[in-house]
Amino acid sequence: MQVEAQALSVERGGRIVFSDIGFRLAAGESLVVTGPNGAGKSTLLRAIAGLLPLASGRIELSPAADAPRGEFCHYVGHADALKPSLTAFENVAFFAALLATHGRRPTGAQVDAALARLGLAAIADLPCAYLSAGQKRRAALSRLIAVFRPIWLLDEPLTALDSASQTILLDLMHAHLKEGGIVIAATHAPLPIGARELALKSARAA
Amino acid sequence: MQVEAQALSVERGGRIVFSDIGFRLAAGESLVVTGPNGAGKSTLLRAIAGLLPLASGRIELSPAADAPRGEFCHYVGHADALKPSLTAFENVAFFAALLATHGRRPTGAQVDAALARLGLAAIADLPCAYLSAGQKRRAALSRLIAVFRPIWLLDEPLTALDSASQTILLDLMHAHLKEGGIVIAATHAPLPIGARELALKSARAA
Amino acid sequence: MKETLPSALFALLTRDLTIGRRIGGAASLGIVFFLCLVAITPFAIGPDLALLSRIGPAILWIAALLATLLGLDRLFQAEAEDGSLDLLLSSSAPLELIVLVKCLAHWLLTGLPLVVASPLFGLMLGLDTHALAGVFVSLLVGTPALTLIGAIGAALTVSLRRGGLLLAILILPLSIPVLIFGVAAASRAAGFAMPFLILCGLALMGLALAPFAAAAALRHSIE
Amino acid sequence: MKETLPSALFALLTRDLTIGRRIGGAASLGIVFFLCLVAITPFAIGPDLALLSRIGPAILWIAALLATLLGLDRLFQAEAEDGSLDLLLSSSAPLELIVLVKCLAHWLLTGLPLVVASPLFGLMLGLDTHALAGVFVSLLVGTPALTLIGAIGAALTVSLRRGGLLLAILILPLSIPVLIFGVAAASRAAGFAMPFLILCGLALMGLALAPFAAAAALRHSIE
Amino acid sequence: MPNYANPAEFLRLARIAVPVTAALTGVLFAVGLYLALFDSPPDYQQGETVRIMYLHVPSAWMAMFVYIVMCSAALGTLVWRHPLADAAQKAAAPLGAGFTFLCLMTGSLWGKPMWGTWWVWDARLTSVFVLFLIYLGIIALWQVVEDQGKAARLVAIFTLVGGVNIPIIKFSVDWWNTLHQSASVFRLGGPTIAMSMLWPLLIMALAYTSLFLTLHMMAIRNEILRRRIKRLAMIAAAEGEAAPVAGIFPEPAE
Ligand code: HEM
Ligand SMILES: Nc1ncnc2c1ncn2[C@@H]1O[C@H](COP(=O)(O)OP(=O)(O)OP(=O)(O)O)[C@@H](O)[C@H]1O
Ligand SMILES: Nc1ncnc2c1ncn2[C@@H]1O[C@H](COP(=O)(O)OP(=O)(O)OP(=O)(O)O)[C@@H](O)[C@H]1O
Ligand SMILES: [Mg+2]
Ligand SMILES: [Mg+2]
Repeated sequence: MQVEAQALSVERGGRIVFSDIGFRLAAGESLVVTGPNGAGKSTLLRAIAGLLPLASGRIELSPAADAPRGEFCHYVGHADALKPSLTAFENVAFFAALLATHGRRPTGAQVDAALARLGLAAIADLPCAYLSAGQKRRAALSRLIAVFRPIWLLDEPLTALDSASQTILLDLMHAHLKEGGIVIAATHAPLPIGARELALKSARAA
Repeated sequence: MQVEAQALSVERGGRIVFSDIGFRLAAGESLVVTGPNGAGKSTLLRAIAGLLPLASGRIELSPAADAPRGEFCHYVGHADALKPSLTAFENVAFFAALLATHGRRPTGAQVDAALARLGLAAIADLPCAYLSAGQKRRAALSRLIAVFRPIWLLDEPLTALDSASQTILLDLMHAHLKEGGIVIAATHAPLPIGARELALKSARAA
Repeated sequence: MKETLPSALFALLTRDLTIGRRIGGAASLGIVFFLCLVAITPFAIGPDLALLSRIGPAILWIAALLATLLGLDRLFQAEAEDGSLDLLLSSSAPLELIVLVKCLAHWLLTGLPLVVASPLFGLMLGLDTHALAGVFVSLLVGTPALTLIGAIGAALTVSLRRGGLLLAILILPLSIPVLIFGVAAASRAAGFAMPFLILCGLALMGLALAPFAAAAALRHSIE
Repeated sequence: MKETLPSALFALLTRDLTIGRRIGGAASLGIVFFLCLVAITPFAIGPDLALLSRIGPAILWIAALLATLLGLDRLFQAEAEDGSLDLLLSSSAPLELIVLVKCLAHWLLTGLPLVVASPLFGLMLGLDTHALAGVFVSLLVGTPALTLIGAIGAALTVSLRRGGLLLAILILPLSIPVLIFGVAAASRAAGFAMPFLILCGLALMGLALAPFAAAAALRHSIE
Repeated sequence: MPNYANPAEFLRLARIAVPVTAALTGVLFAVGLYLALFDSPPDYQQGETVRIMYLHVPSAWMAMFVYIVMCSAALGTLVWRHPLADAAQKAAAPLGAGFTFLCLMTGSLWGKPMWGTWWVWDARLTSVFVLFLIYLGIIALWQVVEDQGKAARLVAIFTLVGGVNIPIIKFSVDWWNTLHQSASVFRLGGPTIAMSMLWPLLIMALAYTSLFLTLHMMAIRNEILRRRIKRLAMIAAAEGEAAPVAGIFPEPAE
């Protein structure tokens, strides 16, 4: 799997957020997107995931795939996408079934394993309304390993995590890269995954 | 202003989250609450703000005040309390008027100054739906200086802020402490405000 | 300490009105909704003008009741979800007054336009001048009562994720009396003065009780 | 790639039904809400049983329409607010089918219980056996159509913070034909077969068009 | 309302009281039903159908009485924060709904021969129906709010607000001239009903009351025990000994 972006620009609310952004990532490579608040980091990730239209430019995956781009990406944004009345297990199991591709439907045991990997085994059966901010975040992140997708798009992934969970997440990213996956992360905190850096300038200055 | 908490315990969802927590903060002192996800940091801050009932223990302000405790505290939680259809200025001006005490109603110029202090001058008239995560966070934080309240309760205040804004916020905290204010902050990242630390243990170990 | 009270409440009123106006002009939306309901009923009942004008006041009242309910479940829930409720509770303004101001804003945005437009819709249903006046006056007094009663339900269901239906169930039984006397006054079946006075009484009772009940419910459901 | 499609859709259906059940048993709440509306109407109109039984089918239909509408504005809005919509859009299941499944879940939770309970409420309004059967069958065919039409409005308003009233305004005009033929079939004013066939046609049309319209609206409102 | 001192005290009291009131209920029902069905005269206007009265009128009284009990329990919850008031409120709601349903059923059964219809929308009938809806709303609210302490306080507020309906039921026949009979027992100036009918009626009313007391105490006892089990399971979970018990708030982890 390889991602190539050429001359991307995105418009939001009638204003060009960034323009002429390009990068190419081969299997096992990662990219860290940095920049001040409002520079367009989240915008870029959403555009890559296919959740925002491009004003110009193109994003290509190779080997070329006929399915929409969203099917190759895991997008973990600012919102956790957890239903407060469902338990952590139910939430993750649902997304695992929804996001599964190529007939690889994750089993309950795989979902349990994903939750356990993020240290949520003991509270898997608690409604998400009862979870703390970091616990919710971890439940959202456990989607990453419950279903395999080659490209991870992570928006400020370390937010709300305690140091133990930060280590776990970094380990997961390393493992994903080693297996030939791709990680693109937006972050303010340093993210030691040996990634290339794409520094967005603030839109005002641009 | 001085805060004293004795033998606090709080119950949530039928379970004791923490018990027997106590501290005393004099004017100009600060406290950093740390601990793993789910240890009860946010719970403690909400309880101090008077937004959660105490299962036992007491919190006292001195000089003793007859007004409810909430009127002395600025609580900035995980949620930003911004209405997406209002501009940043309108949002902050509203809270300034709502939270004002002792007849010190902030003027529009004061609100503008607060926004400018957090680097939002240029986008003060943008609806909050159009702001990035960090810009929203900064708008929420500008309440702290738009209205004076002696006790600041900050839940993971550095989240989503870029490094320039983090510096600004730390400066603000230092200034507040120097003027005799009190800061209680829950955090995972180190917070260099020379504070005492209250480390909550995870509920399981307790 | 109290000098800031009026300005705090005024700020709240302005904010709620602004939000209401920005989000697709709730006022005009309310009227159009009302219109749709009024238009649907003759279709459902059949084009019998005598029957229509007989049950016209009732239709207008039911439409007003439902239009009031439709947006009400988010009155406090939206505040709770984005964290604003925490700040409303930390204000030095008494929660009862905050509830009252929020009700006022909601009524100005949805109730008042309905009241103003009701004579027009009455005409469409073939009401005579007397009945038109009756509907107008009874709605003017009755819709604030409906909003206030609804606020109790909105406060009770604030911490539930989807309170819409539960709200309706809690509220409809309580609003039946308002509806009965409102329609009675509007249609003058039993004279105007008597049911109208009772309607006023109910509205005053709502004004006196609802802010306290709703504020108590909000205080207890915060977590 | 497609082997996972049934399981993805089934997971969505189960999830929505579970949430509906957890949040206060939407099914039973729907019935109680229906009950409230049916009870309110005679009150507003007056205790005239002959009049009541004449307009009974219309009342039941209006109640069904409003009960369907009341929860519908959050159908996609709740998904958009918490970020779930992004993930629904990244699924390999076509968005049209996702919309259809969500509508099915909504109908099973609110529409179906109303249909099942309608004979009972018909009895309370003094309908005879023929009318009861007519109401039952016409609601069985008509309520899914109402849900599907409502879903278009829900999708259109998904990016607005409070779509409730706007949704109603977009939806009511579209649902007027359903209402007219539903009531006509139920009350047999113009015979049963003809209006019922048209109602079926409308329902099929809704089934064929609504998922595409709603999916297109959702794709455009995401940002 | 029985004297509920504290949970432990109540359980002890209930252990003695429940068998007594249960036996009393049986005796009262036996006597009351015999008097009502066989010993009392048929009405000169209504004939034998008047016997429905002995089921209908006490259930109507109980429907209102239970609501009043719930209002006092609600005050107990809100004002005195009495530990038992929550349980008393929760236990009474389904019973009240049951009595109200019985009143509605017997009323419509009686209505068919008397008024020629099962149901009319007159003020009394409707206000009882509204009472039924309020009971349902209370039960729904109990089910929807997960935190039981919070549920108790919210239900208490709603119960007190809904209390305005009780005077409306009681006086609706006086305020509006309706089809329904106006008060003939509990009225200013003494009962206007024949003594031969009054006695069986009063005994039946006592039987209903005693039935309510029995069921209410049993339901409160169940509620207390249920909470105890939950608390024990939670303590066990917090000590890390037991696996989370299904349906009970399990142990959150770090
Ligand atoms: C579903 C229909 C009915 C409902 C909901 C209903 C409700 C009530 C209620 C709430 C009371 C208690 C009133 C009080 O204590 O002041 C009552 C009493 C009574 N009802 Fe009904 N009722 C119904 C039908 C009937 C019918 C059909 C009859 C017979 C004609 C009837 C005869 C009576 C009588 C004789 C009393 C006793 C009044 C007194 O002595 O105080 N009811 N009913
Ligand atoms: N609304 C709630 N109802 C019941 N229990 C809750 C609720 N919110 C949090 N809890 C529980 O209370 C405990 C403490 O939560 P809290 O949010 O205070 O943790 P925290 O220390 O702030 O964690 P984080 O670092 O993840 O923000 C957790 O175990 C959580 O499961
Ligand atoms: N929904 C929206 N509609 C219109 N404009 C938007 C929207 N969301 C964000 N913007 C604008 O787009 C620009 C980039 O926003 P984005 O969220 O991508 O920033 P970011 O780099 O992620 O910042 P942060 O570090 O604060 O998360 C900002 O200037 C913002 O004002
Ligand atoms: Mg961002
Ligand atoms: Mg927290």
